Amino acid sequence: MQLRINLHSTSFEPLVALARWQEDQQHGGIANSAAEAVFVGRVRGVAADGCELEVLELEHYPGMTEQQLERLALDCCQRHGVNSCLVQHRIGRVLAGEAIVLVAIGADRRGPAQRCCQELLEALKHDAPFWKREWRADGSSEWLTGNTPL
Amino acid sequence: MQLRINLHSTSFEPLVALARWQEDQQHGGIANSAAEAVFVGRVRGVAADGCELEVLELEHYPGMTEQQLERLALDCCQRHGVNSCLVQHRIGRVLAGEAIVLVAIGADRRGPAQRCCQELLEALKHDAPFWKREWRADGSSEWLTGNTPL
Amino acid sequence: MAAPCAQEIRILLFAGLREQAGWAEQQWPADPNGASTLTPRQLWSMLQLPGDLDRQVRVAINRQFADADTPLKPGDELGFLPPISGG
Amino acid sequence: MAAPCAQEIRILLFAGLREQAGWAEQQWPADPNGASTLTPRQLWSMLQLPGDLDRQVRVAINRQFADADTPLKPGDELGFLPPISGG
Repeated sequence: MQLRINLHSTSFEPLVALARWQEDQQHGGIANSAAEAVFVGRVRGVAADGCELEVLELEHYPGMTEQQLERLALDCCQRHGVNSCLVQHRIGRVLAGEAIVLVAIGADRRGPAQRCCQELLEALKHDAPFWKREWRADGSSEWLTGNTPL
Repeated sequence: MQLRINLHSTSFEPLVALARWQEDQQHGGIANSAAEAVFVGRVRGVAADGCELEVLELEHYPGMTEQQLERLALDCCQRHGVNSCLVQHRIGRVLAGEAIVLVAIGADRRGPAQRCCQELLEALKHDAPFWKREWRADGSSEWLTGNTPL
Repeated sequence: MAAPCAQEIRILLFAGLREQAGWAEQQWPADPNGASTLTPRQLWSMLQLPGDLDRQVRVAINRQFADADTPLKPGDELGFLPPISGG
Repeated sequence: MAAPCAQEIRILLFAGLREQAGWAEQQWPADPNGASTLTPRQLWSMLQLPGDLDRQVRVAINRQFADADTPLKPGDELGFLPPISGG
């Protein structure tokens, strides 16, 4: 199973990360999977209370966040029997419109690819130590205490 | 709702198609969606009977296939209330490893994006007129009469 | 003035069905007065097409899926579609 | 020979919890003989941390989620994690 997990403290471009992942696998002699499911999450321009959002601050637990992402990814990928898993996650100050998270799963069939991608996204939203703080245009801020609904 | 559907008679690179779609939307003043779900399907190197596959031939019904893809996409996107939908599908002779289908859905939330992407993929697999014929290395061929299991 | 083939029904076959039947397209004369209606099911029988229409084939009239018992009109395009396998 | 701080328990707070408590990290002396065991729940009380441990906070020991009643060992890293919102 091919696994790559990265935390980015500056903005990353999901399509560039995907292209690099694909290239690196091909250089390693690994063919593209027959089915690939991808999810990209970006920062909304609107805060939870409806105000304009300037910046989303993403705090993490250095050391644990990386380990926990790897545990969650390995567990999910093993359960679904997939071939490859790429997770890219932002930390730090993220501007509206920028990508926060990318999950890409390669598998032999579309079912496992799609299910694994969905489940891993939920797992990392609920079980990886990240905390979001919304900074509004007026300089005020608030820590979020939960995820957006599905 | 932003909708783009294309049939390609020669190979297309899913990441390039996605990048172009994203660029064209941005030029049109349309921001990236907060949630994007993508699926890429590629030709397996193995035929349904386990033999090595050389080429997958994809026949379609010119005129109806395009119309039907548009109907399926509009229906699915409307049901899930998503923002954008890109469908790219190969026709003609597709080599093992090449992309057959790309579906990319942009929405405000991950649930609608993921569900719409999955449902539209199933819809076009079952209700868009495409027919696959597997050409094996020994020159023999066979029309498939169904889809691979989920 | 009607188009040249508006008095006919254009019949299309695809994929394995086309190869089994040995032809891809035919024009079938339609009754211009609509006095006698013709259905896809009747044409399927008259053309002696292979296989089970109800279990294996889907009917499209003017590029939309339709019931095999829908009355056809002059100028209609009728497609007989074997099992689909896209995506 | 133990590492310099192996006789202590390192306690970490995050995000809103860190700001409410007014500190991010503390070292707590541990019993080197392990004669008296200390749990995250006991430390939560002794440090007078704000909020409801069971309902609002998850405990991590050495960067793995753990039960609040797990006995701590000298050198352990203990994290109190407020509600997570990643992805």
